[in-house]
Amino acid sequence: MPALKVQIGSLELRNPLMAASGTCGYGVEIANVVDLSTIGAIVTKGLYMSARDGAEVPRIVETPAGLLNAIGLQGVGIRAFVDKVLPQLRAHDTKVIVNVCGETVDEYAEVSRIASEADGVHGLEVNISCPNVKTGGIAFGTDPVMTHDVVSAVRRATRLPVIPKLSPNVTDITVFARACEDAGADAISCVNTFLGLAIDVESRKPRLAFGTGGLSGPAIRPLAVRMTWQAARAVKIPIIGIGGIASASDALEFFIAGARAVQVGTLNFSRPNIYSDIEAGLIEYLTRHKLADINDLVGTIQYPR
Amino acid sequence: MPALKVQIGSLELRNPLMAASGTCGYGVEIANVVDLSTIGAIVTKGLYMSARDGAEVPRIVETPAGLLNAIGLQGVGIRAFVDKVLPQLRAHDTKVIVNVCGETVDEYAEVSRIASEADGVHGLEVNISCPNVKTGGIAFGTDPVMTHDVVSAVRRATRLPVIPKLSPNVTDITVFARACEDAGADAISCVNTFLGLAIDVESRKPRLAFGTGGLSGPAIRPLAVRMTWQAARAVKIPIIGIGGIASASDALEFFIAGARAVQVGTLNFSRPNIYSDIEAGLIEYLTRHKLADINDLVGTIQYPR
Amino acid sequence: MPPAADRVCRMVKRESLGGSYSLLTFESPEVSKAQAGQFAMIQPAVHADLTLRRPFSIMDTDPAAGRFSIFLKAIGPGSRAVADLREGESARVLGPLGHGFTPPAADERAFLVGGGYGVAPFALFSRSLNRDRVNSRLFYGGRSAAELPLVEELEKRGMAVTLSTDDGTRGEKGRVTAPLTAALDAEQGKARLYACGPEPMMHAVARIALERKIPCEVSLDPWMGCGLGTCLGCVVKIQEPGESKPKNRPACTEGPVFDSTRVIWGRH
Amino acid sequence: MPPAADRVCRMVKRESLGGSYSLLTFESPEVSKAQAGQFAMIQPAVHADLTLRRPFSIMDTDPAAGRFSIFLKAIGPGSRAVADLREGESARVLGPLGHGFTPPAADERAFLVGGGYGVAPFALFSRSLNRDRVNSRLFYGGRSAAELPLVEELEKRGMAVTLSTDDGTRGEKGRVTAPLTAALDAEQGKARLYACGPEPMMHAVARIALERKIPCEVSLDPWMGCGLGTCLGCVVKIQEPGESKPKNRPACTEGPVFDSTRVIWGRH
Ligand SMILES: Cc1cc2nc3c(=O)[nH]c(=O)nc-3n(C[C@H](O)[C@H](O)[C@H](O)COP(=O)(O)OP(=O)(O)OC[C@H]3O[C@@H](n4cnc5c(N)ncnc54)[C@H](O)[C@@H]3O)c2cc1C
Ligand SMILES: Cc1cc2nc3c(=O)[nH]c(=O)nc-3n(C[C@H](O)[C@H](O)[C@H](O)COP(=O)(O)OP(=O)(O)OC[C@H]3O[C@@H](n4cnc5c(N)ncnc54)[C@H](O)[C@@H]3O)c2cc1C
Ligand SMILES: Cc1cc2nc3c(=O)[nH]c(=O)nc-3n(C[C@H](O)[C@H](O)[C@H](O)COP(=O)(O)O)c2cc1C
Ligand SMILES: Cc1cc2nc3c(=O)[nH]c(=O)nc-3n(C[C@H](O)[C@H](O)[C@H](O)COP(=O)(O)O)c2cc1C
Ligand code: FES
Ligand code: FES
Repeated sequence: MPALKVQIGSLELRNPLMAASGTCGYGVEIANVVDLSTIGAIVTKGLYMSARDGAEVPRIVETPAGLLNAIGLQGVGIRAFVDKVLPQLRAHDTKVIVNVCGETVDEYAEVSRIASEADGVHGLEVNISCPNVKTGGIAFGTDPVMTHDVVSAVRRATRLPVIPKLSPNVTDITVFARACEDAGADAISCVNTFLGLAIDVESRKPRLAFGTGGLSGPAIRPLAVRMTWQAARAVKIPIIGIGGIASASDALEFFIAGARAVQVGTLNFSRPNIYSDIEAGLIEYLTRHKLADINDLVGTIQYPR
Repeated sequence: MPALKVQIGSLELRNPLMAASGTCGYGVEIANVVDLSTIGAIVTKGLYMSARDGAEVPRIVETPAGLLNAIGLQGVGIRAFVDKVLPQLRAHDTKVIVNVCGETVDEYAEVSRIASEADGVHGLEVNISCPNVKTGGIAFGTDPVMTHDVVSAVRRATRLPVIPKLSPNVTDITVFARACEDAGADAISCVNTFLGLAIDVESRKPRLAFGTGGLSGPAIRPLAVRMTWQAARAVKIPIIGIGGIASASDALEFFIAGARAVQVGTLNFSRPNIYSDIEAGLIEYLTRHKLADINDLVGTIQYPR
Repeated sequence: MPPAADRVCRMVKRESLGGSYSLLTFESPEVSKAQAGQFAMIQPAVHADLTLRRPFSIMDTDPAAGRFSIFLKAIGPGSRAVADLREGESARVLGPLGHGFTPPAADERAFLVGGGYGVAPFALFSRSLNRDRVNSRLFYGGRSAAELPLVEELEKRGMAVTLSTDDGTRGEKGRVTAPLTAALDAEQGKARLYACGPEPMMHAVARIALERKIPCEVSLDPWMGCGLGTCLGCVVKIQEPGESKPKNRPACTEGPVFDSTRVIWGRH
Repeated sequence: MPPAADRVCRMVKRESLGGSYSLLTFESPEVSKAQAGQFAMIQPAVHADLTLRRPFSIMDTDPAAGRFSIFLKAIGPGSRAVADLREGESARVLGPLGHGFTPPAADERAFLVGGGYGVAPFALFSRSLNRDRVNSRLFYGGRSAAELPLVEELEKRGMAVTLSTDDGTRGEKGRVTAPLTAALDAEQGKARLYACGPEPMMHAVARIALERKIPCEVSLDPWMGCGLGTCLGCVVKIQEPGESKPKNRPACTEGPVFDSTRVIWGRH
């Protein structure tokens, strides 16, 4: 039986499969239909200091092989999460990573500090790449200096693994991957959604109330695999591959490109139980290719020179 | 009957529909199955000074709602095009735009000069955004200074409309749109393909012989519409919207976002006769919305503030 | 509420009700325990080239046989894909989901108001009402006779149905609210209202309930992406008594059925 | 070559040949004029969720009825989508495309070598050969009897067929090249070779032709995206007499049939 354990900084995951932020709520929402122990770690919906009501509807629209969303980071806020949600989550056998948001560098640090003091939080994913908020978010993730500032601040505020989540809306992802590594990140999540716009031609209004949104789903997979491959060659810390994963074969592309773990996002909405299918597919593949450990597959792409 | 004529610099097009570079050969290839007069203009496959044999196969692979390609700009070279191909094209009732390539700024200028002297070339699309060549291409299109240099050089070399074709693989497309406008461009093609990577998990090799490739097709449409919208607000010169157009409704999204004309690329492969369908759809829409002229629709998006 | 499950289920029976309407029956022990007003997220198991499933109300159930059925109006790709399922083919079914209707008190009379596919949950609701010997009547309205495809199915179930159409091609001519107010005027005892259908209709019924101080529940149908409370695409504006201002709440988990006085209308 | 056309055509007849093989007949006046070795690019007209069409050889034509048929092996999404067409449903058909086989001279004998779906074009080819009274024989090889699904169809057309299978479950045991070389040894007059099938088979036949200085044509099947010469996805390495080195040439327009001596093998 091939080994699926992977190490993300000081955090060990039973398997390299995570539920992506904003696509599994706080974990508890899906616990009655999904066995959370089939998921290596769940990443919470983005959390600020205070609760947010998010954007107006429509917030999600389908596009070819994809999903465009502008939720606007509706959430309960870090304190309510720690007090009300975390106790329920502790009952489940999975790791919990908090997706940290902020409108200022200080807010990122403060959210991180509170999350770190709580019992049952195992890592921090730093969301510097949300395209659907008016302040912060993607602004931090598309400027290497700001990226470095935010990640350094979070680094100082916690002992937990720090995992900045990169925006794909940049010319050269390796610049941002290095900025994160320099700032003391333990791993990198690659990637968040692509900034997109869909228009209702009858009303001539954007199909999303917010206007633009973030594109996710199978449509973006080739772009996310490319960025994972570039980032993995640029830094030594582990890369978590994200983007359009809908099958074990999709996940394998990311591992071969250099990802140490992967996250499933959009597919949680239509296939909440996809994790057991992917795990079975990984085991079948590793066995057939005589690989004893998923870690032996990471970054083994044979790229033509 | 609503008017579909549009003006791209000094170039007037019968309708705002063009066949995108690299997806209609030199026009003559499709002339026996498509009535070229249904297409406002055809843009040639990218042309260098000399003929090129292109990349090894596989050169194209399907991805969800998209196509990943690395042709490597196989082509006959500008002189053979002018001498052998152009005479055949002149027989057809459409406008011809040459997609200008170069490994150096001088080569761009020289190809432009030769194309401009030929009889039957109506415009130059400057390809500073091809992701599938080792030198030039995207390197020029992801650096605003180089972009300005190349476009200025082409500007000096021709009196024909100069239409730089932007790469979407950048953080802020408006920076490049302005660089083109400053350099004297008459219009902007928005956009070329997105850099992607697809991996064959059994061999662990990229599915394309070249390695990475350019992603096109419906999958990228929301990203291309967003960039068209951004570019149109940043400059005064006309924008030609490109990316995933597969229907009249798709084309309408680009016009409403701010495009003066559109190009169909990937869909030429599966739907070579899509132009008459799109034109019929545009006329139906304009009539129903009581618009006398397609130009009255351009940029009429009602974006929430 | 019965626990939800995510299963691949066989579609065993398909009846066309004319136009774009059809009745589909699926095998699912879990969903067959659904309560009136609950729904399921469904997509074909193969060639599901759409990113999201689509939500459909549970129209009726057969717990003994472990089956449930939906009343479907094909309006776009997602509903058409489900409608095009052939008997014996499978679909991914997630359900039962959401909060259903609150049963009326013993001394209350139930007035059900349905239109379009919104009439679906009342078939199942009428079963429990009959079981509890609650006196009920359904007011079923549509644009024309062709828009009342479920009448026979409902009457089969022994429901008392009052029909109305905007063009008078069947039942009373005019809006469904006319026969409803008339019946409410005639009503001596306590009444309770339940509405499911186009938003303008539900809003009108909510206003009537407010004027007459009658308790009223409405079943909203915002765009839904997951049915689990995770995508937050289905939020509706709800004013809770204690709270300072209305908040965005996921209709899939806190609804789709809401107390009409809590709903902020015209925002979805 | 007859002019190509891009049309929506009805699929009128579907015969399963067992396993993943089937015969499909389409209505298309244009393609019904195809010459042996030509092909068409096909995808279903609705729910074509694949970006590209797929190429299929014209197996046979009925110019009078304006119909043509293809012999299809379903191996992936694109071929399966075409194979799943129901009678009466429509497909987008672009064709006839490419350059077919060069007819042999009056004094030549035609040796056809086919395997897998590559045997398809020889059904149509044999018609013209019979018409021109050319003496011909088809060598049809496969891994096992199950891999020779077209035998009956071919014999129906009065073709002289020599069968062989790697496992000996039908015809001669071993590679198709064994009976071929035997026949060539026995042959007194002039011969001409035509091969279509798996590349190793075609390469082997090309070698035999080279040794014996027999003219030989092969029908290559690279990945094809458009069939028009525009995507340049289908290029094969061809060495033209005049030219200094082999060049990438689109197989869809300059082929799929090539003089075997011009083909640079093992590059596709
Ligand atoms: C709780 C609930 C119960 C429902 N019950 C039924 C039912 O019993 N029978 C029935 O026929 N329909 C029902 N619907 C509506 C049904 O889900 C939509 O008609 C269907 O999702 C439309 O998707 P489409 O792809 O066919 O159409 P699209 O082309 O996607 O959309 C057509 C229209 O429907 C709207 N729509 C699309 N997707 C959704 C969605 N996921 N949720 C809500 N609206 C959407 C779009 O905004 C658009 O206006 C219900 C919806 C909800 C929320
Ligand atoms: C000139 C020509 C004539 C052909 N004639 C026939 C025929 O008569 N009957 C028949 O059954 N098949 C024929 N084929 C092969 C047929 O086109 C492929 O089997 C089909 O395209 C596979 O697509 P898929 O989506 O089903 O499989 P995929 O899953 O896409 O691919 C399965 C395998 O087929 C290869 N392939 C995929 N697409 C193509 C393509 N467009 N062209 C070539 N190879 C491809 C892939 O590289 C892969 O190895 C012909 C191919 C060519 C080029
Ligand atoms: C509806 C929705 C909400 C999301 N919310 C968040 C979020 O709160 N924080 C975050 O970092 N990423 C968020 N994402 C991005 C996903 O975590 C993921 O990076 C992206 O969807 C790409 O993965 P996918 O293609 O598998 O969906 C969201 C995505 C979707 C579709
Ligand atoms: C096979 C292929 C070849 C292409 N070759 C060129 C080229 O030579 N020059 C160029 O500027 N763009 C080229 N492109 C990009 C297209 O012109 C177009 O910008 C892109 O495909 C996006 O449009 P689409 O989504 O409609 O295909 C090519 C695209 C494809 C798919
Ligand atoms: S449908 Fe996703 S949260 Fe309600
Ligand atoms: S298949 Fe497109 S060039 Fe040959």
